[in-house]
Amino acid sequence: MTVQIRIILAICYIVGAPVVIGLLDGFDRKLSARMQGRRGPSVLQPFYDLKKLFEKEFLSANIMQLFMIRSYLCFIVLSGILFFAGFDLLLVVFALSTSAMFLILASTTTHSPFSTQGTHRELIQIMACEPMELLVAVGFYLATKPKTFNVANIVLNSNYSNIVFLPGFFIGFVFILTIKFRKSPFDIATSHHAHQEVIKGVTSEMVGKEYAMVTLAEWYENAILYGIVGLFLINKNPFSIIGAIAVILAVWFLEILIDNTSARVKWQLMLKLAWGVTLVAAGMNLFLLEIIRS
Amino acid sequence: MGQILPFTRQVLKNLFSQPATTNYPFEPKDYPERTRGHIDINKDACILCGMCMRSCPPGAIKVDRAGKTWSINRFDCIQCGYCTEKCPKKCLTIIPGYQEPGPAKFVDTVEVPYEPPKPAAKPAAATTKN
Amino acid sequence: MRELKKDLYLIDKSELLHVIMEKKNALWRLCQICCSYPTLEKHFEITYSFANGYELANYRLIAERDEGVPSISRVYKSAINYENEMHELWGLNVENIKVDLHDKLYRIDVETPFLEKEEKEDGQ
Amino acid sequence: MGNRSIVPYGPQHPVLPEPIHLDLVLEDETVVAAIPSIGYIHRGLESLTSKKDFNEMVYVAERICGICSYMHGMAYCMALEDIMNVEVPRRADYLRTIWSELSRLHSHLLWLGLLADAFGFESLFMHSWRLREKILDMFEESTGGRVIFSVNTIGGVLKDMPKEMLEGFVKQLDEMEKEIRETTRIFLDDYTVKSRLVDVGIITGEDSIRRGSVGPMMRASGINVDMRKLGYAAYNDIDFEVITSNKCDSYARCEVRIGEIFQSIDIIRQCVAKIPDTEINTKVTGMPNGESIIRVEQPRGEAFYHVRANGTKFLDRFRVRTPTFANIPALTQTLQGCQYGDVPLLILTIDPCISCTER
Amino acid sequence: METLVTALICFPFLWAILPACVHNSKRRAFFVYLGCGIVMILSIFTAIRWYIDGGQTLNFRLPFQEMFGHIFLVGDVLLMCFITYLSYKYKRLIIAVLTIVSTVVPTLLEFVGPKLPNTYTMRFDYLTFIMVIIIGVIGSLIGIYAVGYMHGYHIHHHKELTDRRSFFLAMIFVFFGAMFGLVTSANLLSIYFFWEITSVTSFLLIGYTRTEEAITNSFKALWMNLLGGCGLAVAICAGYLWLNTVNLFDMIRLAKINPGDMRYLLPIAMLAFAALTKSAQFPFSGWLLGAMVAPTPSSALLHSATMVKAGVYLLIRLSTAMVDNCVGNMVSLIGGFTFLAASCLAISVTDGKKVLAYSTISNLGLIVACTGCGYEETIWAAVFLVIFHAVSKSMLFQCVGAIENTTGSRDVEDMQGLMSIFPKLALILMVGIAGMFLAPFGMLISKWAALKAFIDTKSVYVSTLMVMFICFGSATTMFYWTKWMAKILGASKRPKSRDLTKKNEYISMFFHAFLMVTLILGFPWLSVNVLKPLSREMFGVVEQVISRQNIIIMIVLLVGIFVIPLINYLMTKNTGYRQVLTYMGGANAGDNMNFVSATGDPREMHVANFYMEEIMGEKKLFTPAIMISTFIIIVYLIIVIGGTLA
Amino acid sequence: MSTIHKSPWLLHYDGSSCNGCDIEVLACTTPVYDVERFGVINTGNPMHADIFLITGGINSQNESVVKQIYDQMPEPKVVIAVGTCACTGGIFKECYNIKGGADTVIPVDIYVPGCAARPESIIDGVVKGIGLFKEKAAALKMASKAN
Ligand code: SF4
Ligand code: SF4
Ligand code: SF4
Ligand code: SF4
Ligand code: SF4
Ligand code: SF4
Ligand code: SF4
Ligand code: SF4
Repeated sequence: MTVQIRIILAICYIVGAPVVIGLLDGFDRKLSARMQGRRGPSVLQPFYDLKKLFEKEFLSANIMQLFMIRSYLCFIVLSGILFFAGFDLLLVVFALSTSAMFLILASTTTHSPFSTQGTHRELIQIMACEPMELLVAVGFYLATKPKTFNVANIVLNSNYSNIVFLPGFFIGFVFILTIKFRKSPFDIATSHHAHQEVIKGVTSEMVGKEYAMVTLAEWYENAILYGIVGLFLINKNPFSIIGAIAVILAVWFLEILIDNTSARVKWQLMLKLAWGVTLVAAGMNLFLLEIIRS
Repeated sequence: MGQILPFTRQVLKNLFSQPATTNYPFEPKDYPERTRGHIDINKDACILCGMCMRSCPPGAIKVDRAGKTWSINRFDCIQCGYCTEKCPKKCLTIIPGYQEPGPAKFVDTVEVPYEPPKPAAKPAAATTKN
Repeated sequence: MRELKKDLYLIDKSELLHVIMEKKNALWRLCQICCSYPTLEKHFEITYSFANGYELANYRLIAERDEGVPSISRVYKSAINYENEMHELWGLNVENIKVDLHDKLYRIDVETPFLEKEEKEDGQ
Repeated sequence: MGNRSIVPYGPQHPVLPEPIHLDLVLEDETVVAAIPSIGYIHRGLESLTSKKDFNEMVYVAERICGICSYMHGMAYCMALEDIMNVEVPRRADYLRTIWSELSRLHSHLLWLGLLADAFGFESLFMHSWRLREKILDMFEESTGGRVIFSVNTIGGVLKDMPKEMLEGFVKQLDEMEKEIRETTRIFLDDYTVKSRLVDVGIITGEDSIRRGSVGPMMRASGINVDMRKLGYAAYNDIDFEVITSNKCDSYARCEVRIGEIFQSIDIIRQCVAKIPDTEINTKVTGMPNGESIIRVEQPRGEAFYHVRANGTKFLDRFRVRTPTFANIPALTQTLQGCQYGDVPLLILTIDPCISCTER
Repeated sequence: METLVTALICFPFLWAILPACVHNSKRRAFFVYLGCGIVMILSIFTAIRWYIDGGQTLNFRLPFQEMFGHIFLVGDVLLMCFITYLSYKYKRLIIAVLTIVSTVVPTLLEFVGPKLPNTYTMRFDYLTFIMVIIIGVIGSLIGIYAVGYMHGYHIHHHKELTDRRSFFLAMIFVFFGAMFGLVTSANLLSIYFFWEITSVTSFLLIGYTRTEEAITNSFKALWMNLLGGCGLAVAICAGYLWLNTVNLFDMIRLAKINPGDMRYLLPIAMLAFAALTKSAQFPFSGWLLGAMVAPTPSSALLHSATMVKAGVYLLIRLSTAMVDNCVGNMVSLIGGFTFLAASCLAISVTDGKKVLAYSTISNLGLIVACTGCGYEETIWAAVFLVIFHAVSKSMLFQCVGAIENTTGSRDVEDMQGLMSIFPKLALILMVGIAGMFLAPFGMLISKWAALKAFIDTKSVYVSTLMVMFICFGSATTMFYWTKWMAKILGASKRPKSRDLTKKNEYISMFFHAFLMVTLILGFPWLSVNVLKPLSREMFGVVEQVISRQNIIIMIVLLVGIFVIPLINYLMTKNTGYRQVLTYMGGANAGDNMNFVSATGDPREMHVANFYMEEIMGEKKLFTPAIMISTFIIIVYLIIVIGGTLA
Repeated sequence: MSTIHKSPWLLHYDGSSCNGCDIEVLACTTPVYDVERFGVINTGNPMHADIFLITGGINSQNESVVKQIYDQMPEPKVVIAVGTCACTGGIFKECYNIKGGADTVIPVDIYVPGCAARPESIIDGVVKGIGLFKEKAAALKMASKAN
């Protein structure tokens, strides 16, 4: 893959991700509303919200928060670029967890009861998801020939969609996506719908542009996650992109459906389920794959 | 244990049927006839006895016998309808259509044409909201 | 219906704890404690209501303005709120409430608003 | 202080539409101690007796609480009718029963919705409230108000419901019953919901008596007490069984309330079938003099009215002990050792009515 | 070179006499500084000298080798007597049995056993090079720190304890000597001698305060380490009986050329077993945790530069003999399991030093797992981890010690808002923590390589299990570090107060921080110029472990993690904003720290971290972890011993 | 062009209402009324809110709470007093512990009368409140430029 292509892909990501994910979010809200028997807001609502947040007065309990959040955003974008420009998948996962740390630090600087409580839940969520994220990278490494973590090579070297080898990983990954997207039943740290005992969790103390940046960062992150979902489908045949988009949309719809049909569970159960599914689905798949590949 | 996602059916049904949302405020709402919206006065029948003023629980009504006005603070009225019960002339009614929200509280005043000793004179101009 | 008319017993302070213990041991539920300061009588009337199933029993204690009454909060925990309320709103002196909130139950500005009301009317 | 957190909870908190405050001591997310405090809505409305006459107090009583407002008004009127020895016409009794049960229906649906909101099931919340809107429409059609009705008066009720309206209601309720059954099934069967309700906030029957709890809170601990069995209004003519559960946890409380929803529908049906054709109120004259205690079963449990009149138009004492007030000690107990995420849920399982608690 | 190495080993032993004899604290401090300085310079000089000379593997014999041989022998026996005396005094007879068995048998064999060929006894290669630098630099920094720390320890905080600082400081020097000896020896007999010295010294350091707890814990350390010593002794015996060599490298070579033969594998397994005890892997983690009772410098010493490093050093040596065989599998599994279990356990503790202890165990677990796998990538990762771990752990211990001396508590919960009370200490702590686990810093780079290598491991079971261990272990590691960092950065409850930390403590800590940053920035250089030759030396092949592209990414991330926050900080520093109270549901009592409580009075708010006692608590996990790991070890040892006998 | 009028997030606080108005506020978010059509989100956090919906009157204990929540909301913001209680104290205004409507502690922009205020009323109030945002946002911009 040439440097030019990588640069173009990176720029596409920087510009395109917020637009696409914002729109998906808008449709998500519309769809959720319809599932609840309501009309719901305009599909452009997420953009209105974002713009408004940038325009609000900036108040804060601790100015340190702002630079942490900006760093969070920068790191997410950086990991996204690494992913979409086709670099090392494992490093993308590591970079993502580094960025998550900035979010955590940002939310604790204020020492507010709710954001700190939310932070700890966020940490638990990260702990619940991280094994699966790393395993996905492992899965792709094993599935491609020659073995590689490199996203570009994963795409260019595979004749089939990797999902053929990685069904367990796919199931596990979709499962933790519910946590990553902060959807019910695992919206324990920050909830987009319904009300939360920790108010707005990590974002409780983030006002105006801070909150907007976190939202934006979340969009960028979601783009990466959807990208990984797509990676399960994409192979060197360009038509597989259509399949990837279809699967991404299916996963998106599934997440909305789950969000609307379940109660928020407690973190103990979340941890148990997330790790359980990771162990069973991804673990079995990993074991079989190693047997096949060795 | 319990079932996994049993609500799915209902949710999907909602998704593919008309939402329950009314189109208010773009379409006006039809209120049932009994709706207790606001107090209306038939100023011609009022005798300025002040019964309504004395009975109103939050004290929303002011009756000024000398100035011959009957006034109501609509931001005070709780639409209980007690005044309509108490009014000896049954000139107060409670009808659908609520007081519109606004940036300031105000008092609606009605000049009552009632002349205590003599027969009623010409009704003065009255301002009633709604 | 018309429950008060048949089951109201007047007791005095020394009997109170005895009655309470009896009720507690028979697993009666404390329904309420009501304090009032009737305009005519000018003393506190403290009514303790207990229920067992559908039965109701009311015990009334009469106390003068500055007289204290014993707390039953050590027998019935739920009495804490009632007793604090009586103290805060009426200024009735309840001795030894298990959790004495010192007039911070409702945190109102007015002191003993209910008694004040009676006083004012006295003056008229 | 080690690894214990001490945090405030409320008074302003999105899962608590009503202000209540708790000091929580947490270990991780396990509640080690919870001290509730009230007073954010205290108005002191019992003292209004010195400013409003006993007739106006009907409207004050209704506004003790916007959810069971009807029953507050009714209980107050019943207390004065008791003092003044007024015989209420039978039709008024039936109408009161119908409105009471509709109130219970709307209150329980509302509660289900809020419960769903507390455990983060937004679409279930929306769905419950959508069902509830239909009950509110019935209220509006019959009384002119959605939450505050002002139809009670000492001596009866102010508005009648014509036959067609009553039958229309029954028909609507018949239709709704199926939908409600579908919805409540989710509360009882869904895995995620059960993970939040089962074995959370256990209080035994004896404890619930010791702590003086009332209503569904008590019945979910296996205690068979329902004030409607005292036979006020038209309940002495109605055939119904008290609903109880022995599980003692949040799930049981949910179960009891769901059972009561269907029971209410049934009671309304019976009332409509039996309602006699008489006057709807009697004229009341004179001043009240005497004392009365009235206990009625509100959606949240037994409300206790104690009214003392002295022969003037101003009452001596008007005392309301609301169900929530009685349930708070039990709440404090269930909060011990629960999870932080269960706090809003447990507050909700007593179906709190802070506004009437603090009056 | 021979002379230098000899000096390196002997000097600290001899210098130890000075602080032991001098009781004037000023003068003693001077001697310690001087000694540390000399050790540091000597070690660096030796290492650089060797590197400049071309970095060839040097095999040599010490001057006066015969004499040293006798010293070792006598030393062994003396140590044995000393330990036997102690075990008699404190009625712990099992220890006497262990020491007697493990000393007497090899000694006898030395006299009566076959005469062995007279080969080299010392070796200096890239691994030695790295170890010497780590011990020399980090160790002597700890020594410098110890002077200031022990002053504060006795003068301000623990007045009740007898002041045995002379002894303490002397022991530190003994430690250096033993470690230098250990990493340069090729002969198992001398390794055994130095090994026992570290065991005994650590025993003495742990028991320093002579409290009930200290004594119990020091004996725990002693018996576990002696058990390891037994392993070493068995290896020596095997050397005498079958292999006709007690040279470590010969043994490794023999095991490599006879892959299926359990007889050659047995000594390797025994050495690995010894190394596992020393590097505090489960089930032998108890001693390192118990070591926390000792004053901080000794914890720092045990955890970072010495003691535990002896174990992993040996394992790295052995790794080429453990590739894809059952010993390797045992070591990987124990390491991987320890990585996961210890990081879970670290979640549930509040004591700062204990968190560090668990994290040491956990990190060593990762290193051990890497060595057990024995691939090029894993060795690359293991050495990196050793380096980063030594620096950051030493820094962390020193910092926590300084915090404890200053604030009176080392509880993580009491570090709330440290950033605004003691910014300097907090900064050091942050750098140390970041060094332990953050992305572009050492740990994750190594984790990347380790993960890659584990996937490629031959045994499917081991590979799957190891990948799982690493994935879950990283998640739990993230959890306990991040929550600690978050605590430091939170708003402070207390006003700024006086920092009691001594200047020399700061010198040491800042130097560490500086080292850390240099290491990070210099890591590509390190990789090319030190680690590549190292793997050439061990594997004979040179392959790019980590691609150029990934190196670039890592550098980008690396620069990013410094630069992005800095730029952002500068950009946002002057943002206009309205200061508000933090959100407490409207219950703030006028400031950010208190809220209006249920009784209407202000009450101090406190938000504690999560410890998950019910899931990850020591009570819940420790015993099962011990049982599982014991089971793994026993199964594999049975396989090896059974294979040998069969 | 500011978009605040397209995404007004609201915060609801129950002063000392009887709950009648509260449940009507809640009812506004539910399917039949669905204020989310206007982009309204019922957030629980003053830091994120644009519209402060207050129901019920002010008493001595919630006075500081209301004030603090108001202060924690970033500009531009709109306060809507919902229900007769919040407008004037309503039926409770003679109670000893009621100081009056919401305007006794914070400036109120829109009064929504009614006991209980109907959802339609509340929607109207919110829509009117949204109308105020444009001016407020412009004024804020002017003020920040002036600095
Ligand atoms: S109620 Fe009758 S008597 Fe009283 S003022 Fe009115 S008209 Fe006169
Ligand atoms: S309806 Fe009630 S509040 Fe309104 S004016 Fe009449 S009596 Fe007064
Ligand atoms: S409206 Fe009725 S009660 Fe009021 S002053 Fe007029 S006549 Fe009298
Ligand atoms: S959780 Fe329910 S009651 Fe609370 S703010 Fe949200 S919608 Fe209102
Ligand atoms: S407890 Fe009931 S009345 Fe109170 S806020 Fe919640 S839903 Fe409303
Ligand atoms: S608890 Fe009180 S206020 Fe609430 S519904 Fe019941 S009676 Fe009404
Ligand atoms: S508990 Fe709350 S909602 Fe229920 S009646 Fe009382 S004040 Fe109203
Ligand atoms: S205005 Fe009426 S319904 Fe609203 S809170 Fe006040 S009394 Fe209740």
